[in-house]
Amino acid sequence: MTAKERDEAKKQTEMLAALRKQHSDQVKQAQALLKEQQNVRKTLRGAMKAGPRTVPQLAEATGLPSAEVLWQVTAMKKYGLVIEEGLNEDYEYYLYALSEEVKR
Amino acid sequence: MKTNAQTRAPKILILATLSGGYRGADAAGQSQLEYAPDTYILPVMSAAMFPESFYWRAFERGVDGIIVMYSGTDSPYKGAPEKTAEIINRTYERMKERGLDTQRLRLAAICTVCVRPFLKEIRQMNEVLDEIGLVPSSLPPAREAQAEPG
Amino acid sequence: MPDTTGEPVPAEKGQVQPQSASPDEEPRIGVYVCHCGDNIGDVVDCEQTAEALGKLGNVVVSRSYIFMCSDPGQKLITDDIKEKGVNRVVVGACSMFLHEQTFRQAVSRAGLNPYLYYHIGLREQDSWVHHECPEEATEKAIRLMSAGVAKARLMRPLEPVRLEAAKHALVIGGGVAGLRAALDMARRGLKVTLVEKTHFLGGRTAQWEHVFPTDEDARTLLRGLIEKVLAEPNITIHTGAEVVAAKGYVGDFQIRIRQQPRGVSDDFEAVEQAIAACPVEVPDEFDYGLTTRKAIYRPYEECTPAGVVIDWEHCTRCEKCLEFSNNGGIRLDDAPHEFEINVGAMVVATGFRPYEPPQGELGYGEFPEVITLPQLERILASDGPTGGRLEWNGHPIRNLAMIHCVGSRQIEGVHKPQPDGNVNDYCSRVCCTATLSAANQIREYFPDVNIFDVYEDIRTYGRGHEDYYLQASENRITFLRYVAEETPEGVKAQKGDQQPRLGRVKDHLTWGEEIELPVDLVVLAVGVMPSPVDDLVVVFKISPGHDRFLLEVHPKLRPVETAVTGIVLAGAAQGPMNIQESCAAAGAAASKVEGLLSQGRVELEPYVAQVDPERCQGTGECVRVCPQEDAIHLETFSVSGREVQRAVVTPANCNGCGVCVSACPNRAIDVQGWRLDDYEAMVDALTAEIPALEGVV
Amino acid sequence: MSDNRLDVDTLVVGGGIAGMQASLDLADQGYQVALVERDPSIGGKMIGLSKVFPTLDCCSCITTPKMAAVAHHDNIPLLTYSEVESVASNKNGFVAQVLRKPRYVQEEDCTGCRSCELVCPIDLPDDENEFGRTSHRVIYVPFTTAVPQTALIDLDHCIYCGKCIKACPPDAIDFTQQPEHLEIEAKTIVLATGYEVTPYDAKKEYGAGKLGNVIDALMMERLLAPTGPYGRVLRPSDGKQPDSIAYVQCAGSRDLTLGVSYCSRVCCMYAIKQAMLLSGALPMADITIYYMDIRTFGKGYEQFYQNAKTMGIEFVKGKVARITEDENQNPVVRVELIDENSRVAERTHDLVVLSVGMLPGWNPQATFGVPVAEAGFIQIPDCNVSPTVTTQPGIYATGTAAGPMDIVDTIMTAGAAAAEAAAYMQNHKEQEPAVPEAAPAMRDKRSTVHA
Repeated sequence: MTAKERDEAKKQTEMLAALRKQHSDQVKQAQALLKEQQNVRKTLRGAMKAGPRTVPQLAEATGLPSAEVLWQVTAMKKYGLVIEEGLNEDYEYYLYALSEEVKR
Repeated sequence: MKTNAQTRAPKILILATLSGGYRGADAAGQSQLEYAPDTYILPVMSAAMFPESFYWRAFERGVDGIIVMYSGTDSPYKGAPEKTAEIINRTYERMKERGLDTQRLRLAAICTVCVRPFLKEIRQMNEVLDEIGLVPSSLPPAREAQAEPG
Repeated sequence: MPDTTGEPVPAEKGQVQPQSASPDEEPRIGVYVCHCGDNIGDVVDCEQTAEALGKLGNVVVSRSYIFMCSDPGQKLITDDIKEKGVNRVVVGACSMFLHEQTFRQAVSRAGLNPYLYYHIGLREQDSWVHHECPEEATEKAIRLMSAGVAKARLMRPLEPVRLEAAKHALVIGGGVAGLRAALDMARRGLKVTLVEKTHFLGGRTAQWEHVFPTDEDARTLLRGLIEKVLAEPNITIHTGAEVVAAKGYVGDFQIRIRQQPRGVSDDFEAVEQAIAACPVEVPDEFDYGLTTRKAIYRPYEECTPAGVVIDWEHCTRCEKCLEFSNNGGIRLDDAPHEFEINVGAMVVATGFRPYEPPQGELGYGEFPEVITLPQLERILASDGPTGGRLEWNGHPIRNLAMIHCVGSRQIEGVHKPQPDGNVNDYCSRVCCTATLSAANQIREYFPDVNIFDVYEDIRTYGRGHEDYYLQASENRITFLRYVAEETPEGVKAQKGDQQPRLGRVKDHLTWGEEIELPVDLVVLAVGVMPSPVDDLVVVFKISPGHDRFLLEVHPKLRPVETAVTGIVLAGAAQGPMNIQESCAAAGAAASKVEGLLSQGRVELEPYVAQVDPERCQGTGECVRVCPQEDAIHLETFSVSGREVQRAVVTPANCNGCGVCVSACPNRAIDVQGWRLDDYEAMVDALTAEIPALEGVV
Repeated sequence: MSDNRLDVDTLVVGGGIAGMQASLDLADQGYQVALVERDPSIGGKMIGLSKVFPTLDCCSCITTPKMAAVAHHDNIPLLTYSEVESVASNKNGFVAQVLRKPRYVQEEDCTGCRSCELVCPIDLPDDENEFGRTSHRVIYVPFTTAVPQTALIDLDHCIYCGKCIKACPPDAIDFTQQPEHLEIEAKTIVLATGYEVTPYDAKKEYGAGKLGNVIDALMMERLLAPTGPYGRVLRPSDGKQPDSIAYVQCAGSRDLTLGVSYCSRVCCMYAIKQAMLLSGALPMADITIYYMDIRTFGKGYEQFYQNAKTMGIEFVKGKVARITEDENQNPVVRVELIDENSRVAERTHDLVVLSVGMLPGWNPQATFGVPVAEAGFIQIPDCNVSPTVTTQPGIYATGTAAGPMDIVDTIMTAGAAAAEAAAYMQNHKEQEPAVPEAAPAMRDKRSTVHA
């Protein structure tokens, strides 16, 4: 890192800190949301460790409402963290599994 | 069919219409979905311009599989999709006559957001190539193929 | 037959000058690999790719750069064109749909023909889909771009097909749609010629009394529109005129028009005496046959043009009218005359005719008490056969039934087909609201009349239309609903009855009760059928659809254009439409014509078929397979004293579908910009043992 | 644009199919058109649809070329994520004040690569494009086919972690971006402000939006689209693949309890289309449409309806009085069956789709001085002959701003509005004769009638 780059990086960090301070209430809320999301995701990842699961199975394992589970799984799938693995044996629900990326 | 050609990597040529398959391929890209890199996509206005000889020639040059991703009923060109299908069917006949597996050539209607069908076509062609091997280095003589009307 | 010894294809107006087989200049190719930040660069080794491509023949510059689309990136290209003599450019970057235009514009700025540019989508089709195998992705990038280089070697400068366009449009049909389209185009500054087959303007609207959803008087509405049209100096109107022949293409159509004489001069004064003297009586089509008229007539008071006219089909040349004709006010020996005009584009607004039920359908033609909705409108009209009184055959009407969907939504096997074997399986769109509007009007003026409305679905879909339905319900109009499989059973007279009965309606609103209605008038809400335009279909090579209405290119995206560039549709010629929809369609049609003609020239994409005259043997295969009308034909040329046939493309009519390319046994035809040679060269590059790959992958 | 002023011929407000088509129709005639769109991308409601009736063309396939044509047209300056705040008249026409909302990403530099989106740590419900059924990040490109392909930041949910700044290859992120004001001078204005659908929670009898498996038809469009949230049709309460799907027609139209007396024109056709697509996607599923009148009045529409009947889609004439749910969140539809002597029945389905109606998207009265008529759609005084002409000279209305209509009718009115605007500008040119060069000498200032 050149001196100039270091300088830039420092300026950037300061700018971000200033913005966080300026919008502190809203940043607090967003951080709380992030934290909650991380917790939910951790729980879901845990529930999927043993293998592919349906939404109702995940809801039962995590205690989360099934609609919430579907939303989280859909979001995780969109960003490549979860993959869909076909239908369950009743042909009613799709199975979701952690992607290779997450397993690594 | 497995010959010394096996040492090279397989090559799949994809002719994809600008109003259909080519955009479908872009959509797969935007979703960052992985597929086999042995696929070479060329944009075409309409696949009806390619005569049988084009396909035969491509196989001779060492293309192992060809997927024509046309626009089917979504085609902006009246009469072109039917013509494409007609040519492909005739090419199948010629392939059979010469002992080249017809699974090497596929015609598929792919729309601008047909990501899944797009990936499926590629996966299937790779499976076919895994099974039947690469195109042999010397094909039966292509006497008519050079100047035959399409 | 042009004698062209050696130079067989004449460069006529609207034809592409054939380019020489190989461009004189040596290709000097510039290759540019974009990192797209990390998007391509993280997976594809862009430097190696650029380096490998630099080794290919004809490549004079090969670079990679973090953002080719940025200003500094584009400047690299334009500088190389100016300073290094680069004359072909290949860029590997994001999707062609994002930045192909950007780079074409850049090379254009540097003075290079924009078609000497080729774009390869390395991001969407390589790096983003092969994260897991960067080496293969790099090889793929090199191969794809070497294919681009192979194509670049063969690229030729292209020019858009430029056609001179006459700033003059033809409108066929003088109903509301035609009038509206003419008015719009004239106001935009185009010269407009309007031809109307009958001798009067206004079309079907003139025959109506009361129009929804505004409850305006149709005649007033029409007068307003015609006044505006007449006030436009750009518009020339020919009544009694029709198109008999047409040739040419967008920008330059030659149209032959035949005009029937009126037989009566404008200043002829003894009109009423002449009409009275005429012994011929024929059904008056203006009153839908409810009354008769003479062979010298005018359809209605205040019509435009105002003069009377002779109905040549029925005139017996008895010359009784000539008695009143001073100084040749009436000329029975007038002949039709023909003339030609040159227009850039045209609007087909030929309108509709009401469905005519066959004898016996629901009693029509058997009982005089069974009439159609357009006939009812004439009865309700103040200038109609009863002067606006609701009476028929001298009897006031007390009980009236209106039946929807007659001649619409027909089912094969149930309804009698049209002469062409088809049934009208479409909805006629306008009849529901028109029927309810008439019903409410009757309720208002003749409150004692009982009205039964017999329907399958009420389709008062438009803005303000549902109000007619609501009002009808409030007006105590009795609704009876039938289902398609159980259409009301005809009208019959019972013994001793003075009046017919509408027999057996299984009403699904009252628990499937079967009802017989004693009524003294049955009104059939007949559907809409296109005006007969078989002649125009042949002359213009446009097509009707399965429903016999004229067919648009694409019902969603290009709803007013036909398959022939420069011919557009307006109004009910295309499908059932009410006045409002016809006027909107006319505006859309006018807009399309204005887009084509207002610049005085038409520019079309250069991607059209092109014949290599050296290779063409005149087999005519291309002509046989071409799906477009008049896009390619054979012409006789004299080559070194010998007469030969050669294919000639009319670029204005070619859409570049390439069907001819695969059909030609001599490889003598190609689509410019997308030639078969290009693709073969690209396949060769994709499969070649390219030296460029050595030491790279 | 650098001096925050733009001089054009026409200002088009709204970048849906109506606004895009009107812009193209005018730009193709050589007019300069500023297209102002409130959302971050053009495409409007249409780009979110799955397929279009009656051709069943893939909607993206026919919308994206229009979007690209608009974006690349030399005569169309495109201003997305911008709103017209006020308009004044002057002697040349109109002066509009336009607010360009900050994206916090430089539009000129962003390449749409989504590197920022992939590193952003927070997921938010994608309410704008997917009805909240899936997520986007705090920084995101609106959708795959968005035009322009530019990211934006939802600053209300940002924690300023700076990950996007580090990830952005072209350095396009700018947290300091401020709203900009742009003045647009135009001779004419075309209003293409579109529609909204009946609010999800409007009908108390239909669960007021609280039932997990009662969705509206626009949401179903997304479920049916290949780019949709699940990539397939699943019901939102638990991801079950539905076996029984019902449509409730006129859920927001022809309903005086909601103050909506009119028919929304498109619902019959979209319901039939969706039913057909569903029977393709879920061949085993039962599909029912509860209706009062089927209104398939457009070209080819009736035939489409008849095809649907032969495909086995069940059409039930009946009025749906109420929707509740059972203990498994299966919707229960209480319906008065008109064809069965008005017997009242209760039927349970896996998923119910409300065929919601169209409401005006925006009231232009305050900003443009263009009055609205009944139901809030723009008033068109001479609607039969001049269906796009508002009460304000030089201002035209197209598409669903002037009443419910489908895509075909929208494209028609877009062309008509363009023709009106063009004629107006031609006739308000200073000192320019309306007679074209080629016109023969006129005997008087009237059209010539050869009778």
